[in-house]
This record gives sequence, C-alpha cells and structure tokens, in this order.
Amino acid sequence: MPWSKIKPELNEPDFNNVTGKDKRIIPYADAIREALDQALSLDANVFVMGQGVDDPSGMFGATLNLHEKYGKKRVFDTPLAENGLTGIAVGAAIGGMRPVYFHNRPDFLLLAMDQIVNHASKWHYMFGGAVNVPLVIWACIGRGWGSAAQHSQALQGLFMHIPGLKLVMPATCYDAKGLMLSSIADNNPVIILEHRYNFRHKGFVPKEPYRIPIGKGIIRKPGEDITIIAASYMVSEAYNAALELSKDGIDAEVIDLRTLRPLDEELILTSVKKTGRVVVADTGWKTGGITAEISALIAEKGFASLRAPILRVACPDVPTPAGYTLEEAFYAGILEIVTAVRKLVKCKERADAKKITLK
Amino acid sequence: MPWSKIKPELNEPDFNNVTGKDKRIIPYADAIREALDQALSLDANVFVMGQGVDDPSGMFGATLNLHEKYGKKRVFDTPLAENGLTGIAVGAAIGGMRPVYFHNRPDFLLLAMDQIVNHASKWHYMFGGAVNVPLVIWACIGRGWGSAAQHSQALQGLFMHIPGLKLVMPATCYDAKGLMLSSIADNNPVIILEHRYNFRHKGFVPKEPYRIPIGKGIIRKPGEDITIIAASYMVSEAYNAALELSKDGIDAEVIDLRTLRPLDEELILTSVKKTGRVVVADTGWKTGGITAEISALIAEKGFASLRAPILRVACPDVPTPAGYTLEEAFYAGILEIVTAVRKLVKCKERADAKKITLK
Amino acid sequence: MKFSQETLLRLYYDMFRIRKTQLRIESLYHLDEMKTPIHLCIGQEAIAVGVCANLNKYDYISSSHRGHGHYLAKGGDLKKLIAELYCRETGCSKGHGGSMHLVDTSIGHMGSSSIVGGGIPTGTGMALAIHMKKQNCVSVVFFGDGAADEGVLYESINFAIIKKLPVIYIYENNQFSVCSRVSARQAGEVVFHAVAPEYMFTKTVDGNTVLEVYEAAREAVLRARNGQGPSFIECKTYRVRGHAGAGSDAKLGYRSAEEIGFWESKCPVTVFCEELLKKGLITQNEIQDMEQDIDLEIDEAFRFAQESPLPKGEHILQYLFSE
Amino acid sequence: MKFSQETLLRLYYDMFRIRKTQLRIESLYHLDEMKTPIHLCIGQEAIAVGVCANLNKYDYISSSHRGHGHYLAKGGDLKKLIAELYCRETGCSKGHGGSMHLVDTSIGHMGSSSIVGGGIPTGTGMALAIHMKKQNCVSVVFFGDGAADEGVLYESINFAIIKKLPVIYIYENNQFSVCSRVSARQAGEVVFHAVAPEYMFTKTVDGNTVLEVYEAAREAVLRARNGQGPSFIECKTYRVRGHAGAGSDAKLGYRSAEEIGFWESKCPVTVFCEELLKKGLITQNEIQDMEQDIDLEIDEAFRFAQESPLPKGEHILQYLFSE
Ligand SMILES: Cc1ncc(C[n+]2csc(CCOP(=O)(O)OP(=O)(O)O)c2C)c(N)n1
Ligand SMILES: Cc1ncc(C[n+]2csc(CCOP(=O)(O)OP(=O)(O)O)c2C)c(N)n1
Ligand SMILES: [Mg+2]
Ligand SMILES: [Mg+2]
Repeated sequence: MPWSKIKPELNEPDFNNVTGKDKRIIPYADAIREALDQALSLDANVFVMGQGVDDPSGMFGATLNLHEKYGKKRVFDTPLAENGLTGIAVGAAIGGMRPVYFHNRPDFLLLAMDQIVNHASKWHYMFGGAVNVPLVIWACIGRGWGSAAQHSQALQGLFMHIPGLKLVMPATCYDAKGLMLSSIADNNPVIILEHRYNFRHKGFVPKEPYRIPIGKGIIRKPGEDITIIAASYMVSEAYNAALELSKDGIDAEVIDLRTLRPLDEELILTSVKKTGRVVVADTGWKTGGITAEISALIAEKGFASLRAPILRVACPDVPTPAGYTLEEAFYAGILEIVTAVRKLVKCKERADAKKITLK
Repeated sequence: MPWSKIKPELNEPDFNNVTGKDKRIIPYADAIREALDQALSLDANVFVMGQGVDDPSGMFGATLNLHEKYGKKRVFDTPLAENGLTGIAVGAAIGGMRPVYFHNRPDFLLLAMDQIVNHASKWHYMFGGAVNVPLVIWACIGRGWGSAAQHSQALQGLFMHIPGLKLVMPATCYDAKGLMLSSIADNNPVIILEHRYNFRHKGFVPKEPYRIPIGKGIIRKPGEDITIIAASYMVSEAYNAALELSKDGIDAEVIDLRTLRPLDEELILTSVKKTGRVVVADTGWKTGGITAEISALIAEKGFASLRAPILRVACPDVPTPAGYTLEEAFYAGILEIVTAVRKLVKCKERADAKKITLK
Repeated sequence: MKFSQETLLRLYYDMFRIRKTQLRIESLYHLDEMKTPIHLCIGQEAIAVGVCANLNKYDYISSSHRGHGHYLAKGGDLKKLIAELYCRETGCSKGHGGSMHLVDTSIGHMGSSSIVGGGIPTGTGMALAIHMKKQNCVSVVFFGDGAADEGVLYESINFAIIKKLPVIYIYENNQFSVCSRVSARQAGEVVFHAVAPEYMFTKTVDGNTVLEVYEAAREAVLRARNGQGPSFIECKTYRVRGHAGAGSDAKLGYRSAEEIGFWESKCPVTVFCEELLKKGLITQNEIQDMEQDIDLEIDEAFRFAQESPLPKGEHILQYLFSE
Repeated sequence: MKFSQETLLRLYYDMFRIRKTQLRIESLYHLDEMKTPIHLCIGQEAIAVGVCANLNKYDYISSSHRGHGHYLAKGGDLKKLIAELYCRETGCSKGHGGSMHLVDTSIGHMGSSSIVGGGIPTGTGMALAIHMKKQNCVSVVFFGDGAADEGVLYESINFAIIKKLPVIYIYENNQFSVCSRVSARQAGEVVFHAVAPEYMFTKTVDGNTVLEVYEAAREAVLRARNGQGPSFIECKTYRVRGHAGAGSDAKLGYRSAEEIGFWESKCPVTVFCEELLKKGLITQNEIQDMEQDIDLEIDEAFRFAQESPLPKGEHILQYLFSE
C-alpha cells in the first residue's frame, strides 16, 4: 500500500551543491537511522521508544533493526497509551536519560498534549532551572492515499505556540541527520516534525556524526526579487518554484527555516530587507499556523522594507479530506507558490507599494 | 483565597451606553448562569457537566445551584478523566444531546485535545456532513495569585488553528450571556474561553434570552487614528487604553472580536482601511498566538491601507511564573497598549510610512 | 441456547457476505483505484455479525479503522461502502472519509474513528444520550487490543458503570496492534479490563465462534435494554492478514506461518459452514445460491462505485460546519 | 514489626514538624503575603512520613499540588519551602513555582505538578531511568483519589508491570477531589486499581496510622530494590481542611461537621503522640522540647522568607531553556 510504504526514489533538489567522490547519497530514512545509531553508540543514556520502532518496517526505516544492535532495553516498542508513555519519557529524561520517542503521526501527539505542554515544556522554567528535560519527540506528517483527517495533520502551528519547546523541521537528508543529533544533544524538549514526502528523497549525508545548530535557518537559494520562506517538505516545493520562476526572470530567495522555534528572525528580516516581498509557505493549515507567525513577525519588525502584502501559501482551513480529488485541492505546493510570487512581483513596477491591492 | 474567589466589584467599562430604568446590572457569573438556566429550561436536550458544576462554589458562580433546579441528571459532576469525558460529551452530542462541558481552566483541555481536535472538530467534515456535534466546551483562563504555569494558560492560540471548531471569547456581561446562548444553539463544537478577570465585572444584561451572532465582532469605541484589536478581558484593557490615549488627542478605534473563529475579517479590514495603524492585543502568548493570525491577515489583505508596522501586545514567551513580581512583568495590559499606540502614532507625521523603523 | 434455522442461515449469510466483500476489495487493491488505506477484518467476521444480529437499526455502534465488518453487519449500505473506498461523491462519507471513516446514520452507525481508542468514549457518550432521552436502545463499542492499551478505556467504563449506561464494550482481541503482540503491551491477560464482574456483566468468548459471540451479546443487550448497565465482552480472535493493505504478511517474520495457519484453520466462516452442512441445516446448493447472490451484489456495488462521480476539488470547503 | 524508640520518635517528630509548618502557613495566610494557592495536607502527614522514612536521598518522589508534606518528609529544605510560598528568589523554585510546584533535586524531589495525575507517569519514568541506569533506587509516586480518575494511572501501572520498574504508587485516598466525593466519581472501591496482586504488590492501609503506612511502604521499597517490580499502596485518609486556602470548609455544607469531627479525632499526629505517651516512649517535656525546636526552625524559615529578595520582573525570560 503506497500509503505506508514510500520508496526513496527521487534525489532531493540539489540544495547543497556538494561534489566530488565523497558525496555519499543515501535515502532520507537512512539518514535518520544513522543519527540514531551514532547517538545510541556515543551516549549510553540515549534510548529509542515508540510503537513499532522494533517492527519489520522500523518506523518507515528510520529505526530499522536498531533493537537488534542495541538490545530491546534501549530500543523498545511501547503500548499505545500516548499520554502515559510521554509522561514516562519525561520522567526518564528528568532522571537523566535522553529518550527519543517516535510516533507515526503528529495526530497521535494530541493524546499527549498534557505531558508535552503542561509538563515537558514547563519543567525547567517552573522550577527556576533546577531540572531539565532532554527529550526528543519525533512524528511524521502523513500525506496522500486517503490518509484523511486523523492521519495527516501538520501540527507545527500548535507546537510553535508553546514556550519551552523547540520545534525542528528538517527538509533535507543532511539536515534530518544533523538536526536529529542536535536535538538529542539538546537539554530541552525538542519536537521533530518530519514529513512523509521527505522520505521519497535521497541526498548527500556525511558518514561521521555532525550537528546543525537549532535556531538557525539557511538560505537554499539566494535571490533579489522576493523571499520565499518555508520549512520541511515545503522547502523542496519552494525551491522548485524558485527554479520555475527564474525562467521568467524572477529571482527568488528561498529560506529553509530548519527550526521553527527558536525562529531565525535575523535571517528572515535580512532577506526581507533585501527583497521587500515575501511569500510564506507551509504544509499545515493557514489560519493560526506557522505562516501567521512569520508573517506577523515581518509585519512588526520588517515593515519598513515591505513593498507588497505578505502572502501565505498553506492548506485550506478544513480537515484533510480522504478522496484523492479532494486531496489534490487540499495540498498547496509549487503551483500555489509560483502564483503567489507572480502576484507580488507585479507590484514591482508600481512606485508606491502601499497603494497595491490584490484580488 | 483571592485565587479562587473573585468578587464582582467593578462595573465593566461602559461599552454599551445603555441608559434608562431597564438597565439591569448583574455580575458576570450571573450572566452566564442565566444563559444556562434559560437554555436548560428551553431545550430538554441541553445538559451541563463538569468537575464541580454542582459544588458549593458552582464554577465561580456560573453554574450555581442549577443542579437543584434541573436535577443531577441534567447538571452533573464528573470524574476528572478529561479526555474520556470529552469523548463522552462528543458522543452525547452525536446522539442528539447538547452538552455544555465546564472546566475550571483551559490547561485541563490539554488532556482532551484528542477528543476536541481529532474527533469533535472533524466529525462533521469527515463524514461529509452526515453527523454533527453540537457541543460547548467552556473553560476559564486563570490569572494572578500564583496560579502559575499549569493554571493560567490562555490557549486560544491553539484552538484558533483548528478547522471545525468555533472559538468564542466574550468580553462583557451582555456577551457572556448572549454568546453562551448562541454557542448552545450552534450545531458545531464551540469552545468558549472565559477570563478570570471578567468575573470582577458587573454589567448590563437583559433578562430575556437573546443571541449574539458567532463570527461577528463589534466596535467598542469608534476612532480615526489607530485600530486596537482585542478579545475577552483584553477588550477592557484596550478600551481603557483608548480613553487614556484620547487625553493626548489620539483617537483609537477599539474592536472586540467576540469570536476568534470564524473571525470577522470584514470588520477588521474596514477599520484598518480607515486608520492605517494597528495594535493587536491578547491575553495569551505572543509567538504563534491569535495576535499572529490577525496581524498576518492584515499584512495579507489590508496591506494597502497600512501606514505603520502592526504591533502586537501579548504575554512574553515563557510559562506563567508564580511569583507576583514576575506575574506583573508577565501580563500585558493598558500600559503596553498605550506604549504601542504611541509608537505607531508617531508615524503619522511622516509622508512615506514605508520608511519608518521602530526601536 | 436454541437457534432457529433462519437465524443460523442469516448469521452465516452475513459473515459470508462480509468475507466475500473483503476478499473482493483485497483482490482489486493492487490496481490502486481504491486510494485509501484498508484494514481488512478477515477472520473476525463472527464478532461483528454475532453482536449486530442482536441489534436493531435504532441501536448505535461505534467502530474503528478496521470497520468494514461492523458497518455491513449493522446494515450499512454496501454500495456506499465501496463507493467510499473509491473516494466517490456517492460514498457513505461523500469521499471525505475513506476506508477508515465510514458512516450510515440511518442504521445507527454514527461514524468511525481511526484514532485507536477514539470511539470508546464517543460510543459511551451515545449511550449517555440514549439514557438521557430514555430511549430503549443500546450503544455497542467495538475496539481492539491496541485500543485497550489506552487509559481512556478505563475512564469510559468507569463512567458507564457510575451512570449505568446501556453500553456494550466488545473487545476484539486479535492479539496484535500492527506487529506488536498484546502480550508485549499489556501486563497480563486482564489486569484492568473485564475485572469488575460485580460492576458489570463481563464475559470472555471465542471470537471465532459466531454463536458464542451471539449468546454473550444477547445477554448484554437484554441487560442494557433492561436498564442493568454496561457489559464487557472479550472476543478472542486473530488477525490473519497483515495490519493494513492486502494479503498475508507472513514474510515479515514477526509471527510464524504455523501460527497464522492454525488460526486460518479456525476460520469463523468456514468452520461454521461445515457445522451447518454437517447438521444438514444447509446444502451445497444453498451455499452456491448464497454466493451467487452475494457476488452479484458485490459486482453491482463495485460497478456503482466505479461509475460514480468523483468529488470536485472546488467543493473542498463544504461540510466544515453544520448550519 | 518491631520499631526502635529512635524510629518512633523520628516518625513523630517528622509528622509534628509538617503539621506545625502547615498550621503556621494557615495562620498567616490571611495576611496575603503568601500570594500562592495553598493546599494543606493537615491530617495526611502519616502518609508522607511513613513512606519517606523508608527512603534515602537518592530515591525519587513525585508529588502533587498538595505537596508540602511530601517535600518536608523527603528532606526538602524548610526555608526554601517558605520562601517559595512568599514568591522569593530564594524559594526552592526561585519564585517561579509557588506552593504547587516545589522542587529539591538534592534529595530526589524532582518537581511537583499541579495537573492532577500529571506526576504519575513522570514518576514512573523516573523509575525507568533508575532501571536503565541500574541504580539501586526507587521512585515513589504520591497521588490522590482525584488523580485515580485519570486513565493515565492505568497506562502507567501497566507499563511499570511490563518493565518491572522500581516504582511505588502511594494512593492517598482522602475521599475528595475538591468537593466531589470519590464514591461519586469512581464506580466502586477498587474497580480498576489495586486489582492485580499477581502482577504487583498491593496493599490497603489506614493512612492515618503512620506505622501501618511505614510497614507497607517498607515491603514495597524492599521489593523494588530487589528488582521485584512495582507496588500499589492505598492509604485511606481524609481531608479535614478545605480543598484550598486556610481553614475548615464545614460551612459549605457538602459534608457534615460530624464527619469532619470524626476524622479529626483520628488525627494521625495526636493519636500517635498519645500512644507514645501511653507506652512511655515519650514524655510531655520531650514533646515540649520538640515543639520548641520546631517552632524556632519555622520562625527562622519565615524570617528567611520574608527578608529574602523578590525576583525581578526584568529577569522573567530566564530559565526558559537549559543550556
Ligand atoms: C492513538 C493512536 N495511536 C496509534 C495509532 C496507529 N495505529 C493505527 S491502527 C493501530 C493498531 C491498533 O490495534 P488494535 O486496536 O488492536 O486494532 P486492530 O488493528 O488489531 O484491529 C495502530 C497502533 C492510531 N491510529 N491511534
Ligand atoms: C487534570 C486536572 N483536572 C482538574 C484539576 C483541578 N483540580 C485541582 S486539585 C483537584 C483535586 C484533586 O483531587 P485529589 O487528586 O484527590 O487530590 P487532593 O486534592 O484530594 O489531595 C482538582 C480537581 C487539575 N488541577 N488537573
Ligand atoms: Mg488488535
Ligand atoms: Mg483527594
């Protein structure tokens, strides 16, 4: 069933421009698995838990056979009981371990919001710094094949609102490994939201362990005319949109946020200062989602540079429908980004950007 | 303990300008209670549930003694078990009842996110309109006296992100009653987030049942120079800030959103068109909260009228600290609104608003 | 208990029809025309049928991701089921739900959740509605051993006992949650659930024997209709197919081919059929007639589905809110 | 079981100290200098003390909103407790937590949650950490009858049994969640919890009798240290004061003055004291000396708190993240 099995067939967009014989290309799932493997071998306090982490599909391949290498004490299946098990992971972290708790889908994290939001995110602050919770929670946003309303929610908009949580959304194989290693090394609760479509990709991943700083974004393509801001799988769409737009002579800058919280404000504001035009794109719902925060940030701190409205490309505000004809209408991507950019770049000619209205 | 008992001593700001002998003034809690009383007596399918709805304090007075009038079958105490009981309320609604489920604090709704978000909000859409969930969930945002991180979260930012939910936040005694009656009459899941500080107020409330349309805001004070957008208790702060500002000749328009979802876009955009300047104020956290969405909406659809950055007044991005000296620094209100407005109105003199930067 | 021939044949027919529907879905799934994740209930038909044979159309059921059997046993429209799998506008959920989200309010199927355990409290709540409206109905909650890991089960049962609700918990213990054995996830056979015989009627039955299920459910339903409160019935069974999708998953190696084979030999449909034949209650001819009827109905359902229009993307915002 | 005089006096002293601390807080609360919601454990001292007397400083405890007794019994700093109630920078949680959020990592108190039931899984998780690190410690989870309404209790116990974790669940059944009686919230005395003696050591004791609590906890702790897995001890007791704040709430009328009076007469501190006196294990003079010591310590703690600096608003962003 294509729903649960995605073959890593495509090369990811060539973000890194790495060349030479050292350019090792591996699938997305393998990049995560390698990070876990290295973390497990480097730190005896790291452990991996979650429904099916030890099963034949090994969490889409990301945890495959790690239980055989590290034993069922350090890589273990759990009962469903998501709130209880999250609390147990929090407690284990308080007790000095570094749990990595895997979930198929962010939808299931809704059962664990009490432990994530009321407990994990607050424990350090609430006790004046006395205790910390080095916990990683990982979940993979579903998409396609009728995953439907309860199996394809992109809930970054919720987690971005919670102080005390870090929120990480990798877009490349390189980052999937490097951000996983940083998240495990972090002394705070970190949510990693993956996207199912990233698992279609293969990309460049160095063999040795490395970390990518949490709280820093990266420019995937420099440009002068407009800034496209995205995270996770939407970065691929934005990048491809930028390539498409360049055919029309529109030079778009593509920002990959990498982490949503802390957010790399400086990177965003510097880019906006240069381009004066922004499209924010996300895999989640529009209203109250991450595109809202990024847009509001710019409207607050980057207003002086703005030469056009800030447009948001996101999913319409309905639960994910099951049927494929509806799914097609539901998901935004390259097309919607290109359209939004074209709308804004028309503004270029006008002398006074403020006067512009959009239909 | 002042924490759990708030006396309704203050008159709310005189938003309505009602005069004459028919002007009945009652406390905030009584307004809610009257709505419940009328709903229970008008519709046999309405019932009220929640921890302590039948206890001597009667949910801050909002449900006081209703169990005596309507019997313990229709007004009943529940076990804690918030996720289970929310699912039970959802099921009762599916079965044709109209439950009103009371919680002391929104913090406890985090235990019930699975049933609220995965179930209640999706049931109508997911089944192509076959079933509906006429459910009201009520919770009162805590504030002060060391309520601290787990008893004072203003979680409207989370609920605003969820399609399929309606989100209501009354600011006046009149609205507390009228919006409760509308919410109970609505065929969809409605979250009512109250604020503890509203319970300090008394205000005008007509005796007969009436409804206030969900999805429509209201202008609490018309003005020309700047728009202050707020909801719930923050409306009082915004209104008082506007009165303060008028002493300096700044004529602020104050919008009370009343409902956050659906949001009254038209009211907001019309006002911004007139004033060109906006401060959005909220009782919740800033990042990813409701101020983000409202700001992003304006940056997208009202950009042409904007003559200054959109500023947000909200709580800093940390869990609520317990100590009163920290609480004082945590909560934003009239002072922060006035400061934000003054910053923006300085922009008035400049010819080209785009050039303005803020410190 | 004595069963009329009519009842026995009805039970057989219903199981056979569910089985054949599942097999047809399975055989066509590779064509990728049903773009929806499927969870077949092959081997568990006796539970859906044995329970639902005691219900009428005003009774409620609450189901899960593995819900085709519940839907059909309760009387759900076969055409609308298949159309939903084909994501058509004519599907029971108008193409919004897919395989895991079936609904047919006309027969008390108020929608199934794919959040494991999600339907337990909602089904309990439907019993609360019955109770408050003083209706003479029951609410049946079907859930699996994975769902029994969730604390919400205990929250729900507790409430149902307190309020003496007319709810019947049908625990379909097929021994697996995906590839994870119940014995690895639960401390013991019945550590928490089904432990309160003083508080509710509890019974453990062979979930592959339709008459056992039927009898236990009958008692539970009678009690519920008489205001005697909730019941809990554990039906021991086995998931012979893979967790999701079509076909066996024996090659994955997390369970032995022998184990699967053992349970296949306990097939609730075949074994029951053999019994009926042995007792002379049915003939090979009658079986063939039944099969023909069923095949025709299934053919027609698939044709209906395939010929039905697809929902239009431009209508995506419809059904967000009820007026 | 035989107890040395030293142990008996220690148990008494610890209970007495907690009681006197609570009474002092109560008597000063009306001044509104402690701007924090308080939940007194008056009448429940025997549970905290009886359990913690079996623990050392490397053992963990997990506590709740009603946690002053647990904190003190485990060895938490009294000055830092009072300073926290006064919201001072010198408080155990630096004024960030208040009465419901105490912490003292130096004695294994890793922070208490005011989300009812919230500390149950985290305490279980601390036992998992102990287990994985192969430490010779235990983790004790204190929780109330309100917390026992929450499904997370069963999720946690189930996991603890599966993994044979060194965790001890101390169920402080004080019969109320705010004004709601346990009998109105739970289907029966022990429908779900404490029902699995084959799976873990379970025991019900008089929570007002410190030696009963001590003995049961001792066995549970020994078993946990020996790798024999989790235990569940129900301590029956009663909340004699109001749910929150200072003083009796008899006037509210949700329970009778007689009922409260009955339980006041079963006061764990006074009754134990009388027994010690009767057995000649303590003298009135010794009691007075104790009281004087305790009063002095409490005086000093309050002085320390009142003289301590308040946290500064400008530092509000501190401690969001750990480096
Ligand atoms: C709350 C939740 N956690 C995890 C999942 C992923 N999941 C989908 S089906 C399934 C198996 C559930 O097992 P069981 O309840 O026994 O039902 P069965 O599949 O055996 O019929 C799981 C874990 C889910 N859908 N919901
Ligand atoms: C999840 C949750 N629901 C509700 C509350 C409100 N609340 C605070 S204390 C309390 C009583 C809890 O009773 P119990 O667990 O028996 O503890 P006790 O107060 O009796 O010590 C309640 C309901 C809460 N804090 N958390
Ligand atoms: Mg199963
Ligand atoms: Mg209690």
